[in-house]
Amino acid sequence: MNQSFMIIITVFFPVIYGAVMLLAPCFKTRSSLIKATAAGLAVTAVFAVLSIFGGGSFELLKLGENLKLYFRIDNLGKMFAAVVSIVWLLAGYFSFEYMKHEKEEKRYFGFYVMVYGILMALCFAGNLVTFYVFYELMTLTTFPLVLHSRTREAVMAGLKYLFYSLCGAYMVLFGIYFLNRYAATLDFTAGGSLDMGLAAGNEGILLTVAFLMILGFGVKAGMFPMHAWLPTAHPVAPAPASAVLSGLIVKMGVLGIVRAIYYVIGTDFIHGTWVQTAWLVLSLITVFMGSMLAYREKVMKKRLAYSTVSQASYILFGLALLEPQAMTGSLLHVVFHAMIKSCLFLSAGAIIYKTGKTNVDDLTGIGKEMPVTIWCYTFASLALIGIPPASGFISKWYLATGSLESGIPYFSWIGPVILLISALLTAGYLLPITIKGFLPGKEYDYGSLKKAEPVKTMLIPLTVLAGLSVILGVFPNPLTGYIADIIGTLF
Amino acid sequence: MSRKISEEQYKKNLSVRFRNWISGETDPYLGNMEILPQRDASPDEKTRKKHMEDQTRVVNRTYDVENNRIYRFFNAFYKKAALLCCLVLIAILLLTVSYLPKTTDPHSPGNNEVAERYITRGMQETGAVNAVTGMILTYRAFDTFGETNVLFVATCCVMILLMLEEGSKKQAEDENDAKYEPKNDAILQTIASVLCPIIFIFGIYVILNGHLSPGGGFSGGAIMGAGMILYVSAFGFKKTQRFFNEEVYKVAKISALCVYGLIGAYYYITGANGIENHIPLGIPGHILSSGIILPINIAVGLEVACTMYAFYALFRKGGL
Amino acid sequence: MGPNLYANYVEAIAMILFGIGFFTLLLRNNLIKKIIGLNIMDTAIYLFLASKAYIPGRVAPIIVDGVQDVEKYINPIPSGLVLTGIVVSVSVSALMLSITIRLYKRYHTLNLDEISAKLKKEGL
Amino acid sequence: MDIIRNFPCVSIMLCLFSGILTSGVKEKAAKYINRTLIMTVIVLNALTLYYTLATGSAFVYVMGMFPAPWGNELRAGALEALMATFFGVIMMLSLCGGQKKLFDEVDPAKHNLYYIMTDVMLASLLALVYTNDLFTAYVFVEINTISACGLIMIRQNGRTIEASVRYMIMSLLGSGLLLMGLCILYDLTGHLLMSNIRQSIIEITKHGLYQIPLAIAICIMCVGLAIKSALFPFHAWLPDAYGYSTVSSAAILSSLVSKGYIFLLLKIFYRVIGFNLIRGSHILNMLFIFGLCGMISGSISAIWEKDIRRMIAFSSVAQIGYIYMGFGLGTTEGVVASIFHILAHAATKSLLFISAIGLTDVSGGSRSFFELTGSGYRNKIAGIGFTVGSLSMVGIPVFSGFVSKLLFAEAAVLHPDQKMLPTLIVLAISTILNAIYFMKTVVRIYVPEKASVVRRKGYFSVKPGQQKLYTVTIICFTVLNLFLGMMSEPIIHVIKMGLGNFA
Repeated sequence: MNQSFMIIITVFFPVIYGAVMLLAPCFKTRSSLIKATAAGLAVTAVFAVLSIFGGGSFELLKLGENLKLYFRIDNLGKMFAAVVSIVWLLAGYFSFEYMKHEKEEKRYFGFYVMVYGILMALCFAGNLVTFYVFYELMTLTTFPLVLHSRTREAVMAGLKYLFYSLCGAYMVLFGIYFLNRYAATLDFTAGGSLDMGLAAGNEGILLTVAFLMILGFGVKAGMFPMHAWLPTAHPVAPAPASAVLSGLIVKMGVLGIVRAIYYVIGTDFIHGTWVQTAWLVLSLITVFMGSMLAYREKVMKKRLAYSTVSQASYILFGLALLEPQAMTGSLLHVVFHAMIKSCLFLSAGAIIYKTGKTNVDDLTGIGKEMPVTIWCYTFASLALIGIPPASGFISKWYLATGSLESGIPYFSWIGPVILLISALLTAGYLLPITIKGFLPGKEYDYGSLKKAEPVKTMLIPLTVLAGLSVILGVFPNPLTGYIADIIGTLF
Repeated sequence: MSRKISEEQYKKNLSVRFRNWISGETDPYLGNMEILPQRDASPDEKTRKKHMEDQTRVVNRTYDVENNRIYRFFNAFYKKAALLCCLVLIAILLLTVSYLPKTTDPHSPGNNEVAERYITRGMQETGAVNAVTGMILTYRAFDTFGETNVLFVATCCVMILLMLEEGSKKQAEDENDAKYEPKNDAILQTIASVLCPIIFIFGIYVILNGHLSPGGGFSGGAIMGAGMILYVSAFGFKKTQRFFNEEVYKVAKISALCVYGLIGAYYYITGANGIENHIPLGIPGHILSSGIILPINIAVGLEVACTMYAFYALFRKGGL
Repeated sequence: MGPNLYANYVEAIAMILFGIGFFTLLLRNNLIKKIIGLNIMDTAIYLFLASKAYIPGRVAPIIVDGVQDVEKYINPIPSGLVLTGIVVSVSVSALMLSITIRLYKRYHTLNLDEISAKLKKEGL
Repeated sequence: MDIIRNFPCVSIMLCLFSGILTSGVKEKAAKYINRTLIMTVIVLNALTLYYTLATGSAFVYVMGMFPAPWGNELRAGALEALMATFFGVIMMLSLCGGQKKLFDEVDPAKHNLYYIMTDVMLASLLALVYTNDLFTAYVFVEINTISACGLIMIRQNGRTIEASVRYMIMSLLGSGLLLMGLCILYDLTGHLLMSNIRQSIIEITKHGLYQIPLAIAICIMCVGLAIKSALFPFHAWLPDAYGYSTVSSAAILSSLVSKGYIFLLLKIFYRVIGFNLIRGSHILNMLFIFGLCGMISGSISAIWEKDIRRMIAFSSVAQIGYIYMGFGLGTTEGVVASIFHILAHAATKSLLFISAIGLTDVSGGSRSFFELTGSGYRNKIAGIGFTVGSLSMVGIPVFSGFVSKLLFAEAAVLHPDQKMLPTLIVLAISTILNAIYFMKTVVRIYVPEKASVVRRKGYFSVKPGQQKLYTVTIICFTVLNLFLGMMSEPIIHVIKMGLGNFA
């Protein structure tokens, strides 16, 4: 059927388009390059929308018996695809201006278009093998984005990113080998497809496998102990790249965990086992540690990176509770955090682009120089802290109530406490920039003040993202409803 | 009470390391995955010379076989271990032998229907009185063709190694002959002039009677090769090249091998497809008999003779 | 040890020779000795085969005056294998010798370790 | 249709013939003969593959007038035909890719000798693949050894000659052991053809005779072939031989020669001894352990290696370890995985060698790792080729290496007893190690070099259009890799079918 064929177009058109952009000798002038990129992104977005509304499934080819590349669109995939498309397009639009002060834009944009298709493939993946294949490809294609400015630090950071991801990927692969034997099918079926007849007697192995997969995907989601690539990779990458890195690539790790645990292994299997406990412990540690480190950090993008580490673990915590309320909270937080964090990174990028200041302490009075940017930043940070009615509040509310209802001993109340503390810390490390920025104090001489507001190309994405992050909080009901019927199939 | 510790001590201590690791400060790939920046300025004369000296000193210390203790220890150890291995090998093989079937036993598995057929019906099927020749040239003809090719390939390899260009060939020959070979030695030449014809005739006889009596292409060819070597070492290359130079060698070798190959191919394909082949077997015991064996023997003999002589010539002066 | 060690003493000797040849080929540094070891090894195998074929009272498989009786002749196969093997080992030893000549002309030694040492000194 | 039955024999004879004829002609003619020969061989064997797939069974070809116990035989099944075709393709591509280098490095008077070596090498490989007779196998193993030695030392500097003498010594030990083993086997069974040996081995095992000599004969043959195919403890000769010979030789050696021996070992397991008997003996465990050690040690020495071609050579030690590990699992899945890995590794490793030579050429001919900085820009096509090869070696999806790793892991997971965990763990470790040294190199060749350094060292850059043959070769290899990576299903099917016909 045609709309299922649309999936393949959505996935492979941008990949081929990007490859052509990379290899083709044309695009001498910058404008032609921008036009080409914009066209590619736009067309892909159209395809994406078509296939989201089309639904359906498509089997590409078989690697071995019951190892096939297979795409299927379900509600979860649709949600992720929508989020990815929005943020990706906005960040791309932002980078049209931002990349002016970087070299080799051609390579950047080529890979940028490519990765879009691969993320689509990840959202639409129909079984674990497909997901793994495109997960690896995502690592490889985002690698050039990270080490874009090929200074020594950038290359080292890129290698670090590469090897952390590869280690994670091999843990996942290890798991896939076993699931291929013990699961009835690797296709994503809500509620898990573990063959209990085979699994009987091998619970030990299978629990280890589940834990390995959590760890492996957790590498991308920046879960302790494999989080260290985030704060290294973000400061060196160009701002739009780091925006999508922590906005979306991290979410792909989350998507992987959801797929593996909720759709293949099954929640009942690890409910109340040591795996769940370990998972809860790790995620809570990460939440707390991330906020602490962010609070201590002085370089702005690093600070944001640490905050990503902690926020992503909110999501993981919610997933680890294996409980509908918390799951709702997590999925909400996926959406919100994607918007918010990319907005924050983009504003950081705007600041760097205009003033070249990277350190937090230099930002006194920045609010006077570029008010719109800082207002967007402020709204986003309020949303992230979870001040009602901004969006972060909703998701955290769901998380807290979920964990209280889950009735897991200790964690049911330790969780909310840590979330609260971390929220306070979030306020502590995000707001000072706003405060210092707008109220620089007496000794700030207004004489040297000059307007440094960036051009519209940068402002529009910022405002849109900031607006979304607030509005989604004010009118959350459609989203919650949508998520509710995703959850309904799972529990 | 706490005392102040110095910076690097502080850097070393465990908690700091842990904190760095947590915050991803330390880079596990730093140091072993370096992308070293290229050295731009070339080092000046003195330092380079110094480097060279160090290089040579290190190399000498490492590789002088006498005084390098590690090297000698390793050598001794290696030798003993390997000796042990070989003794174990011998022991195992003896154990094997002790369990093998008795040698002189007529009913050992070796003497089965295969050998029986070779002996009882070999003469009718191959036309060869000599069952061994019959076997290796008709029943197992493919092996033997391969074996001839082994000789051929070996000659080519020796050519790769020792073949010299024309100019250097000349002087190499001169100095070699001057050093190692007697020039116009009267005794040698007399003996050779008597012996060579006999050797040649004997070789030809062995080749032609391959299917009737012990011998065959390989042994006869070897004999003829020996005769040619004797001739060369008596009369030198100039005289030899009058009747056997590189062109003759090439033609002889290629034609011999091609004849063999063609006969072989014809034989295999006809045999496999059940086409009866038109090479008459003749009456066993006559000189012109036994189908393909006689021509193959001649070809092989020619090839082997050429190869033997080629080995000698290549070793001695790097060319024919 | 099995029952037939005494009966198979020729094979036993062949095996010992094989071991010796193996040892020499593996361990001697001197290339010429290595080649000698190679030949000892091959010869041991020929001895093994030949002794396998031998049965007292039987003669070489060359049909004399038309008697084609299994009881009269020995098994021709091992002899054929020995023929083939001899040719192979001849060519291989010729090849080894030529390599040895090349190495000697270049490094003026037959000791393989010294050759490697000199090579490393050349840093080639 | 039945004329196709002649093709294996015809292709072998053609190779030997053209080898003989080549010794009489000049270099150009030699090249043309060689190319046409290989093309013909590919076509013939592809037809044979088609025929065997159509009939769905293997056929026996009597070499001469006398059937099984008396005369020589060839035997062609789906697997043999696949292997033969693949060997032909790889040899063709390797020769094309290394041709320019050959002209630079080899004295033109000896080119026709080089082509003789390749022709005869192809003949011996085909014979090893197709033969149904152990002694024929021995003879062609010797041909293979000698011609491989010739391929190594065709480029004449001290290193290659020393390497070739070491290679000769090791492989002579190996073939001595092989010959001794098959003599013992002959003494026990009285046959030289594989199928007959199989029959009488079944007999004697039924009566429980000669168990010790049988086991020892098997061990000796395995050790011999393992030595010849550079299994872990015997790989000392390999880095020099692969690292310093001219590039086509290196590609051919690493991807074909050792594979031929491994395939012969496979045939001995299946067609001579019987795989059940082998599984009973402990030889497989030995191979398994050595394979694992090889996987680790090869990768580690590759990481510390600073010379890129020696690095690739060490990595093929690791890959051969993979193959033996798959045999050692002792299950059909393991063997299938190993055979697929033979194909995948052949395709990948020759690609790596050939693209590496392109990279070193634009780096002032220096093979040291640090000089390669930015060479991926100076010679784009070689850079792409090397990247593809490395990704496939690391086992990134859609490249051939991924499929074979997947198959290995599947085999390990399906394995009944305790070999599962070590296999998976070592597989993971060596994959990570591969990733380290290959990714390191890839990043290195794409880190830009200072213009001043480029000018001082006199590096030049090469357009893909300049070396058409080279470019085409790399593209073909890349396509081959992607094909093996994505369309692996039919190939695996053919392999399984061929194994089924083996017994």
